Amino acid sequence: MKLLEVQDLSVSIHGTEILDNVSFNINESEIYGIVGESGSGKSMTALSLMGLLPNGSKSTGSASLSNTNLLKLSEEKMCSYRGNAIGMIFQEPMTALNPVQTIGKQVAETLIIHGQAKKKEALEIAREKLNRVGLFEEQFPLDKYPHELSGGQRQRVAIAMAIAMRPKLLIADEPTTALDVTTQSQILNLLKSLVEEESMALILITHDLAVISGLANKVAVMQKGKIVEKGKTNKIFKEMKHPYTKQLFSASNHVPERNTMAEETPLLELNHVIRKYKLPRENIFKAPQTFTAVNNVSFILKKGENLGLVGESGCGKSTLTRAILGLDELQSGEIFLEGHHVNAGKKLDSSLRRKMQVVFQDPFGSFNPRHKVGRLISEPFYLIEDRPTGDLLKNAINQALVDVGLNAEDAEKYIHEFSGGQRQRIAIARALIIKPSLIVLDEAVSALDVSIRAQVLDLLAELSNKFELSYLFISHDLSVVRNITDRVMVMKAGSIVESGDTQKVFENPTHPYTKELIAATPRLPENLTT
Amino acid sequence: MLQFALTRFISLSLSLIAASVVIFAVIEIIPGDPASFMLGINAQPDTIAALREQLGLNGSLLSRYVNWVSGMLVGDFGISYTYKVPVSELILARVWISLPLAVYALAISTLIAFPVGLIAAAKRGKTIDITIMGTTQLGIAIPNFWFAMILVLIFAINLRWFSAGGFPGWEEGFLLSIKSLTLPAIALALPQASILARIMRSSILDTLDQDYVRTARAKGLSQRQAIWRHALKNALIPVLTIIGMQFSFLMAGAIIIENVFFLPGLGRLIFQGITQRDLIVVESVVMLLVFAVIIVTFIVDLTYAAVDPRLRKR
Amino acid sequence: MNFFVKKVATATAILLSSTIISHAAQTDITIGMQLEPPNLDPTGGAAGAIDQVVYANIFEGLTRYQADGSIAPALAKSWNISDDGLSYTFHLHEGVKFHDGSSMDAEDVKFSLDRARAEDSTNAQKALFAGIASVDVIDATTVKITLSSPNGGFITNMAWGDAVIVAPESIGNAATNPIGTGPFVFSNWVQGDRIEISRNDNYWGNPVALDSATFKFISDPTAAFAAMMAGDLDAFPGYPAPETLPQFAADPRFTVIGGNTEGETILSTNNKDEHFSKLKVRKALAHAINRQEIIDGAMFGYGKPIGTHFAPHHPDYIDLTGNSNYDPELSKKLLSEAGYPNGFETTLKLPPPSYARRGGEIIAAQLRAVGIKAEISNLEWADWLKQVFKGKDYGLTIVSHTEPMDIGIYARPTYYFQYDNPDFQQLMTDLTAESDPSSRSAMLKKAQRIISEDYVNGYLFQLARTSVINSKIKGMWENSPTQATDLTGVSWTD
Amino acid sequence: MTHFPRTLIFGGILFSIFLLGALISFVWTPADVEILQITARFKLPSTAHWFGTDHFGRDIFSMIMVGARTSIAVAVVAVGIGIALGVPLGLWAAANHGHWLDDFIMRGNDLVFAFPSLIIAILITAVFGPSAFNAIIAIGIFNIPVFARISRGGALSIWTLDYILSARVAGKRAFRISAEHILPNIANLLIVQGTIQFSLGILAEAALSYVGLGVQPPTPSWGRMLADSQTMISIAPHLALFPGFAIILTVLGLNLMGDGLRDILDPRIRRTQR
Repeated sequence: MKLLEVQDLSVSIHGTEILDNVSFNINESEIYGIVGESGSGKSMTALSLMGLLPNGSKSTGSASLSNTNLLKLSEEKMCSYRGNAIGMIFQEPMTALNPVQTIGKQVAETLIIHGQAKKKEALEIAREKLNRVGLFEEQFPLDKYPHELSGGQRQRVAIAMAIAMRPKLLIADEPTTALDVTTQSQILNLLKSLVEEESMALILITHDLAVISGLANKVAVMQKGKIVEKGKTNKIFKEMKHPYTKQLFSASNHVPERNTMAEETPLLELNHVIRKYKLPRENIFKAPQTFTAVNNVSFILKKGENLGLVGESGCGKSTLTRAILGLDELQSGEIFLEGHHVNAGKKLDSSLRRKMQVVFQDPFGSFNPRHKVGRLISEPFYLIEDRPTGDLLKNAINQALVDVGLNAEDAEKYIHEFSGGQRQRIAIARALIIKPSLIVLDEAVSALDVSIRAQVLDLLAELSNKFELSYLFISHDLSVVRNITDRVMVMKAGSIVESGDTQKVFENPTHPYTKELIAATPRLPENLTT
Repeated sequence: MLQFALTRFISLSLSLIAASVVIFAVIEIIPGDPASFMLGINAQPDTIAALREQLGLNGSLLSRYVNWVSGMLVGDFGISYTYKVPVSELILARVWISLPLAVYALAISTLIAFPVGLIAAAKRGKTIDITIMGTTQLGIAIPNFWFAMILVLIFAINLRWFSAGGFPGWEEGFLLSIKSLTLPAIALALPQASILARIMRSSILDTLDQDYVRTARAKGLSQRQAIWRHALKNALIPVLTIIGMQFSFLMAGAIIIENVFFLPGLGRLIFQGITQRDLIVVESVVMLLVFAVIIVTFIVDLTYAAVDPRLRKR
Repeated sequence: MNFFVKKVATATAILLSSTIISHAAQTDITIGMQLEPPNLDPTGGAAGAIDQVVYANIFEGLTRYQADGSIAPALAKSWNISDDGLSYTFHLHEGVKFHDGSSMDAEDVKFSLDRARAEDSTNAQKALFAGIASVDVIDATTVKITLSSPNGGFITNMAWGDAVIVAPESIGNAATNPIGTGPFVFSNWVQGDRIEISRNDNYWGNPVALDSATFKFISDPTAAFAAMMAGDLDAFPGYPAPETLPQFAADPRFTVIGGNTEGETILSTNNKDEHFSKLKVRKALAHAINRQEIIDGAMFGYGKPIGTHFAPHHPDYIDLTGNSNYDPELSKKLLSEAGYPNGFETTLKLPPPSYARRGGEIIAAQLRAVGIKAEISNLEWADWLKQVFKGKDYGLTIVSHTEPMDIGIYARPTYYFQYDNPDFQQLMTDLTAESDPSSRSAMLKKAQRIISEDYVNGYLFQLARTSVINSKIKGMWENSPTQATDLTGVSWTD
Repeated sequence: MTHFPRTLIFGGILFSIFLLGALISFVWTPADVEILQITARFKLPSTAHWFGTDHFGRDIFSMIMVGARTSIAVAVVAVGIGIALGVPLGLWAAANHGHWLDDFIMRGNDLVFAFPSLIIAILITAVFGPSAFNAIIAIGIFNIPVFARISRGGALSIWTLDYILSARVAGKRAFRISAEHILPNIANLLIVQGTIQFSLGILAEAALSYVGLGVQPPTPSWGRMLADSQTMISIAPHLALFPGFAIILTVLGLNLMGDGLRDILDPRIRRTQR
């Protein structure tokens, strides 16, 4: 039974084409995946179905829900469809709820708005719906406020709001992208069971092929505002007729080529490192409480080794990174780089300083937008005694840019002229320019689209071969860590719970947490990977 | 909530202490002797000395500071040098003009600003929005004393609808008193209303861009319902700050307006106190105003906590 | 403008017609005052505003000033002066009662005078009582005052507001609750706004016509204008915005009175200043000033030019303006002769009244024309007292000396303009001792000449006392021989 | 950057008129504002005196030109004080975020905000005497916390960015980071706020001069022109109207400029307008 029929949907915003003749059909009780990289138009497709396109948008074509063309509905009529016939949840659970309203009220509001129930009754139904999404009375009474819930719990509230009216269609726009893997799998399971039990259709929008593969009956692959391929998930994933689909797949599970050349000499050594924070005082009479972000961590990174550090958000991996870089003082323990003490707050010996560099996650926040690339990537030379000047400096900058696959002329450009992938290359060039032995990669590829990510990973592998670099690869993404590291450590709540050879850990996890993590990570079917 | 209030309260007390030191220090270095001012140009030195003694101007700095602060704690602000009555009496009499005037002006500005700001936000980019924004820019640019002059010229001198100023006293009847505060309140309220309307508009627009408003729209709320049920309460937070700041401004900043309309309010009391070197009045009233500002800030903070549950648990 | 005039005319017409109907005989009056008195004890402070409320209305002295400046008996119905001029015997009216019902007798006179001249007295005009050797009560209505040396002005001294008779029981509270013997009793003071007084039904003298009077304090000249125009006030003696007087004069609702004051407005000059210590420089200064322009520009025509420190309405006044006629060329010449061909820089420190502020701007411009650069700084009174009056840290200043017959200040070498002339000082000593009217007159004339020819200060004009009053009020003082708003003779015409 | 908002253009033109007038007044004015001509007072606008003459017979048009100089100079220096002291304070506080220094600076800021500004200005001039310099100080003091607050806020959000970490990895200290990385990136905010404070400075100068606490005569100032003329408003309204309009239009121009600058400079607003 056809529920939604989208025909030649085109959207432009202020004259810029966003969607180009998008057509697809969804049956009742079906999970339909839309997959694509950023800017492919997948979110715009969802918003045009909801009639929530930004100001200045124009849409043509049709989108018929049970034979009603949503695009032709008046705003007033559309209001009665939203939340009623179509529910929608968004990516960012942290900001998607009104901070000053209780969760009960927010769920009940859907019912009240659509005249389904009066206040008291609506709250009762809201209770049921919250129970339905796994937020039970004892822990989650109706008068909780959003800030008292975790991200995953908030996403459940958002789901409860969206399904309160038992819509025929639920649109989930990257519903789990902002969540940790274990939470992600719980939410995905919830969505799956809702589809089955409430007999509604789900449009699942994501960039993650693995998420789709485990869930969707059908899938549409989008690129630059167009659907390049669509059909049954199994079939699409098996055949991969369109080159873009193929490219996505290979990129998603890309294993860069590299040589393992770990020597026995330790490069970085951590001994019983403890890092504590003072929490803000609860009140002025209480002593501030401390939070132990890194609890007694010890490990050795050998020369030439790629070491992975995985863990979910809040596990302390960023704090550990900062401690290793000598940015924060330790409360106890020691860090040695090539046998020299890394002591925060004290001047790092310049010979030592040049041995360690860092690449951060955010390709947008990593560069001062007011400086030219040449100045940006030469920043690590600061405080180095024998720093090159004049032509030497110029050569070093050019060489670093060429090494990461950019042009020497790029040194004269500003950062906003580059794409996310290029920026990450520039970040690597900045790390590379003083020829360090260790580069700390803090979620260095997490913000990149899969195809770009594959390229950057290749570059990292190539550079590590060429310059005998060691990487400390910090990430929440297990699949990436698996493909690029020799050894891996799993961190939970400030402690390293398991470590060992990457292959071994992933195949035979011993710690329950590692097991849970690996199990929760959505994976592409083995047989599909090339 | 209680802890939050307590924490804020202690920081408030510290601010008050700091403020009292600053005020006392500034007043101390003002040149000019209250005694010689009071006795005029024919007075003899020994007369002045006698008066200084009588006024208690001869104590040490520290002892006078301590006397002043400890007196204030029990509501004793000292005796005015020139009026020779307790400062608290003076303040009490004046507060009943300054406070109603501030409240009146604030009421006018809020009553204008809220709907105007809402309309402008709801009609963002439309002609009415542009008109409102232009008008408010003009409102901000007009100096209130100039506006007051024009109001007096038109309504008191030409049309004679209002008296040119003065205050009959509450005992002469509520309506009469309110009427005499009307022109000053309007003069004070116009720029405030303009500022408030702009803040209101931008605050609503900011909240309209929030994810939770999009969520609300996805639930089926219309634009208007989304503003009313979700954006407004959140948008009120910055608006509240401004209202709080405006209130204190209106309490203290009305000096010029009080002069134009010869209202015997706190602002004029200070001004007069400064020119007559009735410093005990000046320091007490300034302290009181700072106190009022800090208290208002405190109340605004508590109101935040009431509006925003995230603050309550801290 | 036309629009405005028409509006006023219409409004006036409406007001007139309604007034005729509603007011048969108004018995209350609202009077505007620029300054609020700090307190209501005339014996404890210098503020002229105190006398403006209480003098002759609430408090009375042994003698009193009349509207024309002459001295009349008050609480003392008569007095005898001994031949040596040292002892004065005052005969008091009988049956005079203070407002609290207690009677006023010789003991109260003794108390008042002794209190004023006591060591710890805070009387601002203590000099008035300095010559008193003793005060003796003869009987309930007779007081004998003995002076240490003859003083021709003693009777006048006793007419000052600072010499009023108070009672020992009530003087302590006089600051806020003045109890005197006058025809009005104090009834209410809304601080910062107004003071109300009402008729004393037990007054010993002739009863007054008014039932009550309100003094309303409006410091801002614009506000004063608006309040008069809007009909909030019935009278504003010493109206502070002369520029608007033509408008009132043209309006039948109002009468403008241009009276005299005792205020010699002078460009006070620091005679010890490095430049102004030279007579030629002071003379140059005098000739650089165009008095008429100042009177027109600052006072809008109200004020009489003076050439010395003496009130023109006084019988002994001589016109010495010729000594300092406006002659910028002469002024420049004098300056070159004094060694300043290119002029010099000095300071012009101005107190708040508009005669000083506006006059200062004009004078600065006039001085610039002859090469003297006077840097203006506008000071509050308190600051002016400190810097100029006490500190003598100034070159020039403008101030109006409103005390009556105060030429004696030129005999004080430490006075703020620091004029030190032994001849003049001797003349003043002689004057005090002289009681023969014609000799006194000659001495006063001589004194006027000395200071005029010494160019001690720049003599500008006699401050006019312009009052705006409702046309139907009669009996207000035209002149201001002393600072007072004497309401004893005031009434409404219909 | 090619597209300038209309508010910026309109506001810029308005303000430029007065700025130009102020600049020209250094070399030329239609009449000398220090020469009084009592006989020619209260002249209505004419070809000889475009805006008429005041109560001393001075040419109002010339006075407004020179007055613009005063207003603009006072406001510029006052804003300069605010920036020169407030920005370093704010940056310093941000660099020490979490430390008691930050708290101390910010509480100090709050305290200054708690003082009634006009009254403090009056007190300051009571202490040091009225002059342009003291008016500048009085206005400047209240600009300090404004800029401290805004630069701290801006700096705090930049301190969390990764390029600051990179700079720290390179061994740069807080001072250098603030100067090299933070300051250029909060310049937008500062320019927008500076424009607004500038207009507030002009209003404040007018208010102070109006109560007689600004520049001293004979230097013309708009606020004093208003104060001098207000009693004459019913006999010669042009005396009060022209300086009033001058203040309104200058402030309006600056505020519109501020709005326009915000549109093109403030990335936060730019995002929301998209």
